[in-house]
Amino acid sequence: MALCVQFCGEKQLIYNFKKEREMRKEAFVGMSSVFALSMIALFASNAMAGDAPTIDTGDNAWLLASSALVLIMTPGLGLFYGGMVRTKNMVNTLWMSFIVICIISVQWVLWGYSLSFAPGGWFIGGLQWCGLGAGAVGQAPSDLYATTVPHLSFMIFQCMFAVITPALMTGAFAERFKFSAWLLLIPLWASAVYAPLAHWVWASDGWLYKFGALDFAGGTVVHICSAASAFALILFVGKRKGYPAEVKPPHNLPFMMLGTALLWFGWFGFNAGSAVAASGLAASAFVVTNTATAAAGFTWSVLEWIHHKKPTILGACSGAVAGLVAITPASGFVGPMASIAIGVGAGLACFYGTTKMKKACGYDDALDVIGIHGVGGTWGAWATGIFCTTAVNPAGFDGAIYGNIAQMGKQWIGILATWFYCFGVTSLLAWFVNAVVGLRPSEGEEISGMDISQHKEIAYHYESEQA
Amino acid sequence: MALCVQFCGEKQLIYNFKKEREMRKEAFVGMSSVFALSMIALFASNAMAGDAPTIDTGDNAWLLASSALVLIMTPGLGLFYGGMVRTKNMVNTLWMSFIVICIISVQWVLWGYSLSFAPGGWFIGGLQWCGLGAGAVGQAPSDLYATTVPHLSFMIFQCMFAVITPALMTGAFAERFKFSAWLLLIPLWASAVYAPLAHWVWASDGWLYKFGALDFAGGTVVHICSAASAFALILFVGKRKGYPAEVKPPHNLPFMMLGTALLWFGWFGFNAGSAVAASGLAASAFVVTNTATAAAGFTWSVLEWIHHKKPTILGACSGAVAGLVAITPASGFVGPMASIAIGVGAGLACFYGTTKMKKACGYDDALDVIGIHGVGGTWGAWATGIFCTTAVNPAGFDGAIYGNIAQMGKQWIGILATWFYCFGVTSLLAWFVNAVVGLRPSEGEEISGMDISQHKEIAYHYESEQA
Amino acid sequence: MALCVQFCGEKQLIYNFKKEREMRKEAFVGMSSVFALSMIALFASNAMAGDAPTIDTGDNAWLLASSALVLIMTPGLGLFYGGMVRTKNMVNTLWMSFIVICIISVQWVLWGYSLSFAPGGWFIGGLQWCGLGAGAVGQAPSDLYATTVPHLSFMIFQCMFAVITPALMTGAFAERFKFSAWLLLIPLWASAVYAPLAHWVWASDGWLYKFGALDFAGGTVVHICSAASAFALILFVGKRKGYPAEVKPPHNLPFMMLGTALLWFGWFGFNAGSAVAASGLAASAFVVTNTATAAAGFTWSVLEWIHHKKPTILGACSGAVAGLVAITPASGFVGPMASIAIGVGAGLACFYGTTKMKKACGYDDALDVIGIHGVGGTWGAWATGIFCTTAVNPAGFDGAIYGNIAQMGKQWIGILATWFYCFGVTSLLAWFVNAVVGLRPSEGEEISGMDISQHKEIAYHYESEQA
Amino acid sequence: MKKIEAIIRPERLTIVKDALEELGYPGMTVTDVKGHGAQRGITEQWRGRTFRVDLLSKVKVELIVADSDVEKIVQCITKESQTGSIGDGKIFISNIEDVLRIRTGERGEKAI
Amino acid sequence: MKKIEAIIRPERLTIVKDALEELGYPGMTVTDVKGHGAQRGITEQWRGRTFRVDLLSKVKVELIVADSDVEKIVQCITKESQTGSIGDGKIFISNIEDVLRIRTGERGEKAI
Amino acid sequence: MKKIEAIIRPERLTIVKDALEELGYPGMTVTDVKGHGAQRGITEQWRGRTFRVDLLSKVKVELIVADSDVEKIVQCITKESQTGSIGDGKIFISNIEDVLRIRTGERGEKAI
Ligand SMILES: Nc1ncnc2c1ncn2[C@@H]1O[C@H](COP(=O)(O)OP(=O)(O)O)[C@@H](O)[C@H]1O
Ligand SMILES: Nc1ncnc2c1ncn2[C@@H]1O[C@H](COP(=O)(O)OP(=O)(O)O)[C@@H](O)[C@H]1O
Ligand SMILES: Nc1ncnc2c1ncn2[C@@H]1O[C@H](COP(=O)(O)OP(=O)(O)O)[C@@H](O)[C@H]1O
Repeated sequence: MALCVQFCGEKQLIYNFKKEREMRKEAFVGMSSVFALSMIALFASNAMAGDAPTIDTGDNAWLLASSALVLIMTPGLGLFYGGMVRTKNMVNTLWMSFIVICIISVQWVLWGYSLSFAPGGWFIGGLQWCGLGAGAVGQAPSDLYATTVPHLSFMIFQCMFAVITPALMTGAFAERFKFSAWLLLIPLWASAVYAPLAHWVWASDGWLYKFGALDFAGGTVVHICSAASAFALILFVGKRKGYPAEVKPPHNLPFMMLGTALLWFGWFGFNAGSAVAASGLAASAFVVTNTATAAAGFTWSVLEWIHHKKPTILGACSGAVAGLVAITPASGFVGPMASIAIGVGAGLACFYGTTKMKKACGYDDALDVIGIHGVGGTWGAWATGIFCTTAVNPAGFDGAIYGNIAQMGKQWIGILATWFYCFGVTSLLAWFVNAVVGLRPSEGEEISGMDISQHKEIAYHYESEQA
Repeated sequence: MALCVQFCGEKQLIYNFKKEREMRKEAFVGMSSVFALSMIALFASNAMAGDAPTIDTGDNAWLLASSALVLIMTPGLGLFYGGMVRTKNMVNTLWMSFIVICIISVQWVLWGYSLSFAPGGWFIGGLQWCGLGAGAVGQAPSDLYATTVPHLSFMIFQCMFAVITPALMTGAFAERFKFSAWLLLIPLWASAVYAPLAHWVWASDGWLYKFGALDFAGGTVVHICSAASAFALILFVGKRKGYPAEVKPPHNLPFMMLGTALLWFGWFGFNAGSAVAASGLAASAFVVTNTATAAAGFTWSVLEWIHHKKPTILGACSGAVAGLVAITPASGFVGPMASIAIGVGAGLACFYGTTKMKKACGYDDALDVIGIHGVGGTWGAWATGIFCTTAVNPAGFDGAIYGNIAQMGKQWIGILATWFYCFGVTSLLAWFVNAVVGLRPSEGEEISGMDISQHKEIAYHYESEQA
Repeated sequence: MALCVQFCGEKQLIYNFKKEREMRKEAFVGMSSVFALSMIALFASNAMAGDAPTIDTGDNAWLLASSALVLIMTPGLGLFYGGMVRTKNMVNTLWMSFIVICIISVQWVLWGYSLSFAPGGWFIGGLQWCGLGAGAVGQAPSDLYATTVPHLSFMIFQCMFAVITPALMTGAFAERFKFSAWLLLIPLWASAVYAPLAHWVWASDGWLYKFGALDFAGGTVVHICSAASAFALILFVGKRKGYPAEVKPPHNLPFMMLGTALLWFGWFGFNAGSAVAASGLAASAFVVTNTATAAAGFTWSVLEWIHHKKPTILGACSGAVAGLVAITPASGFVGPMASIAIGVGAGLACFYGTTKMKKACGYDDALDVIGIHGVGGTWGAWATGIFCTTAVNPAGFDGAIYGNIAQMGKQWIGILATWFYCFGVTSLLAWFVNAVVGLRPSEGEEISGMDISQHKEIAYHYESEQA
Repeated sequence: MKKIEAIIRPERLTIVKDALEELGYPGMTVTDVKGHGAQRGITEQWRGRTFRVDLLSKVKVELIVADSDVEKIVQCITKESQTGSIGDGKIFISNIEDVLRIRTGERGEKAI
Repeated sequence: MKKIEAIIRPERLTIVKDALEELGYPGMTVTDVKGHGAQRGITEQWRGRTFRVDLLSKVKVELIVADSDVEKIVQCITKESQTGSIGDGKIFISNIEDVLRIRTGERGEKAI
Repeated sequence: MKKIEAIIRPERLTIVKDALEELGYPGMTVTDVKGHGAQRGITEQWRGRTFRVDLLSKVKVELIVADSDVEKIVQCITKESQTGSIGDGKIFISNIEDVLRIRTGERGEKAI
């Protein structure tokens, strides 16, 4: 996701090719009117068009490709989570992510995008773009966001972010959540938690945006937000029966690793796509994303080696996801060396977050949404304030190591505001949904598994191999 | 797949950036010849080149990315289908799709593309582009199709469509088809059924194209075509032994969901790539594809809830595929609100198509090619006539809700012609192949499973875990 | 991977759109200074910028998309290999590939890229780009490589090649390699084998590059290199216990086929991305990649039918990978008809390479790295010398069938130099690593499987389905 | 009481099961097993390598029945699972000393 | 010596296992089986098709024990795996003539 | 006739099977089971959580043989599957009252 301020910055940064084109165009109009009088009629329309932002096909190609990449992350997340649950909950875990795509894709078009991005107040967007504003969000570029691509491209790219955020939460309360409760919660949560937060951080009139807290691709909006909300939900829904004594190992590690691979793959769209242009900044974001992820995956493996004698694939993958999370807010503001530091930090923070911290606190965060997305997102948002530099993105700010200690403070305001807002509002929603349909299935349903009890489906039928 | 007429429309629509460039170029040549005499030599070549269409790198980037996206759909389809069959037929189901890629990719280059797209008659293309016409289909843009990208890009994009269409059929006759018959059928069918149909609908001299039936990305050419052909084949090949009494449940739902995810992901290339440009129209097609799919997946889940008490992941995925199918012909002509209507309609039509209709008719369409691709494709092609609007694509037409009832009629002509032609010709081919090698394996082979009998392979060897 | 010489060629080839833009720009500056004096200030910056290479957003979009595509190949390879090993070694096989991504992504940024691509000598690159040269490798295009995209884009694209090459090796010594040895070997090997080789072939001062051996996307650098190194390693590490008598069948063919699909999908980025531009050449490379792969997959199936009575999915997939390997060095130099010949040749060569040749030699190349990547890469590099033509790429050379027999000789020099260098240096490294940590686990560890002994993880826990 | 253990072809399971239900003996336990007797395995060929799969998939059906019902059931299974070619399987009969229904705690014949 | 074969609900396995360990009878062999008795299967619905899964997953626990321990163990299993509703499972007891510990070659009761 | 039930290490299956075939007793049924005796499970560690896998994979080999062959076969299995360390497994011998070959309907010893 692109930080608004960066759009202008982008333009400055890539002055020599994008601005230049526009200038050439204007110059052209002038010249044409002198030297090529016979072409006046033709250029008239052109001159008018010259005022409106035009589409750069390269930028649009990258943004559309990025949108597709981010889409595949959500089913990838389903596999990542699904591989870690017990067989009897596999279908449900996949379904929880999959249905979010179905619901939010429609909700976003109807009112979600408007609440998040339409000009409104400091807190939330207006309603003028509901249903895409009867064409207001159309094939022409917006003059607010991503001015070189169709407004629809920007809208659908954002849609994919709104989709994956609630899907991330499902890891925390996996194996013990009623699907009816989840169905009800999704649209409520998207409207009351996600939309305001996205507005705060990315809309040009959002308060955090104006305040100057940096978040390139969603460290707060996506990761802290999902972790804080998940935290509220697991306090309401309680621990799994038998946790922690009887917890069973992941049922399918290849699916887990495939999910991780799809996440890593899609995350290039997530972060580098947030430059909303096929620019140098996109390339930079792409590079730091890859480097931080790799560093974090490696760090986690080393820590496992030290603490448990053997590095596991679950560890390497967990580390990679932690790295992806941590680099997200920073990806458009830091250079490659900083990204290694962020990655190593993410590996360390999330490793201890999922082991020591979780054990100490005792909550049942089934697949470590808090330990990875909460801790990693917080570290990433903080690290952005440490390592960010205008050498990478002139539209950003310099961070602590470049002497601007204040930026770290701004980042922390953003972090804390996000944690509190999301935790608070989600608690209210959880209370409401619990009152209406109940959050938790019966003990018998939990024992026989979510697949049978919620879907009457069984993930694998190998046993009926023949006949 | 791009409708030809739309290429011109595209150009008008995006007048202000593509046309403008060309004009600038011409103006330039003029000016240069006056003011920069010393550069004449250099510009001479440029002036000549100015007449030929030039490559827009952004458009080409998007079309190549789209081609890759459509390629992954076919193995994705294999997983989607494979997850639904019994374990003993898994390998064969994957193989049936995979081998289509191998065969058609070569056939397309040798003669398929020529028959489909080379200028010829109203019925079928000429042979002048066989073997890509010794360079006629080369790195320079075609002047007929997709004039801003290399002709080879357009050709390979189309190739992926020719690949997936026969692969779609395999769902209908899964678990009971000889692979030798399938090997023989693929090239015959591609030449006698697919090529003419693609020519009718998309070539500039095809009769349906001239007639004005709209099909943006293949509702008729891909979906109705594969369903009608599959229908002919299952009538020939008969029901599976024990159907419907002994039908067994899907053996691997995670693979089914992964297949669906790859289809959804790839379908962005399928539909938005059919704009053959990284244009506003591509963005629009991308958005409606996502929205319709989501709406259909959700609708199916709700219907299952109503009829069977529980929503299943197979249902959500089936609905999503139904939505993808239905939006395909409409994707370049309708807006987001219409896409929700099309998606909901697809969910309804295909849900009842795969349940009531199928039960009523009694045929054994193993994985519901007719119920989803036939019903969904028909609904989509019809809905295109209802909801299409020149506000989205000036090169299209207005539909019924904009007062042009006639468009619905044209769509139905296209639909019916496709159903009859594909059903008829495929019946002849089925009869021929049956006579030559036989369509159906022996009962014993069917009982022991296609994997052993056709490939001597077993999908999973978990049992020999060790030693 | 792009051959340097081709960058210039590219420019010539696509003279009419890229060169022209630049010329227009220069002309512009001139004209502006005469006719639009009031705009001088504005154009000043532009004029300066005009000297530096500018970013083409379309090219950049394609290169970033290609980088993401190549990234997904490595986990795809893990699944491809993992599906073929026994259950008890699945996690380890996935892990061996996955950890390479983590290690090389960091190593590449720190020193790998510099050793490979920084200007240096005929043998290896300099150290001036270590750590990306403190910004030397930045958002502006390089003036050496890929001059229309950010230098960072080119760097990260290359990174993905450096990642997959060692991962390819893991197939040869699967099921019997200590992970500690692998961890140690990766960075050593990447520095001592891969970096020099990449420099020889692709850097503008590399000796093979200057000599005129063609390798578009890595037939020598990636495929022969990994096969020759793997050969050295399996001679050191020895055969698996019980090989060949007790070898067990692949444990999960669907994963194998999914891996193949991801490889095919990603290979479009690998080959077509190596044009480092969304150009006609990229389209051409895309087309020949697809055609050769399909032809090889089909050829292998036919050979299996002849020799073993049944075509298998493992055969079709092996053939496809063989085709992908063989077309890699040729992809930017040959046309579609030649690609069919290369594909058929790859199917033949690798089929007999993995069956007769391997049996005759008796080494235990577990998953046929030598039979497929060694044989296929050698055939492909040779075939490049036969079929290459300046009609496809004016920056290349004509091959044997166009009368330039000498090119075949040059190719063979490249092939042999690669085999010998990689085999030799990897042998030294193997000896060293063996002395330090040991290459092979104990017999007991091998019997209980790499998953338990190296990772204490078990791939599937279906058995603990409930409770 | 006797235990009847029948090793049959997997593809016959449905038919046998349905036949037994008609006979009125619904209680049964089914296990996936592999085995070989006179029937040798099949050979899989991959990349020129030969994998002999000599343990073929079978299904073991176990029924605990009253002594008097043994013959009836053995006949039924034999009839439904016989194809006449190698690999049809075997039936083993052994003695069971006691049976207990966990739900109620009943023991002996009435617990079957 | 006797063989105790208990067919129980899979979700009860952990509890039963822990209880047996406390009793001090750690030796056991567990098999995934399917079965039905009074309990009928569940019905899965997909795309309007009805799949009756009439063989439900169960777990078979086998313990070979000295004659004197049979009652104690049977009681323990019954207690821990009883829910009172259909599908709780059964326990079968039969005779074992000899036991051999492969590691040491010991035979008879001391090999259990 | 006797039933020999041997619970062995999975990695020994191939060797045992080959040895038995050489002895000339090809008929056997193999089941994947899990179990523990003196051998305790392994511990998997993920994200700091400890999963004790206390039921380890074993293979159960069942052979129905004539009374006179029991000793020979038991010796053979013991020899081939012994490693001397914990987890080697056990062999149980019990009585079989009747055997029936489904293919032919033969009964008794000649049906083995
Ligand atoms: N002596 C035996 N002990 C245990 N199981 C046996 C024995 N003989 C046969 N079986 C089981 O019966 C199955 C069918 O045996 P097979 O020899 O194919 O039958 P047939 O002799 O009737 O042709 C085998 O796969 C194996 O599981
Ligand atoms: N006669 C029998 N022979 C073999 N297995 C049986 C028999 N009766 C029950 N079982 C096994 O016991 C399991 C539980 O039986 P069920 O009828 O549900 O118990 P209950 O009669 O106590 O309700 C079944 O799934 C089946 O595996
Ligand atoms: N009393 C028993 N009843 C049933 N199965 C047993 C018993 N004792 C051992 N087993 C089986 O034998 C396997 C090997 O037992 P183990 O104790 O490791 O052998 P040992 O005592 O020779 O070291 C176990 O995993 C279990 O499946």
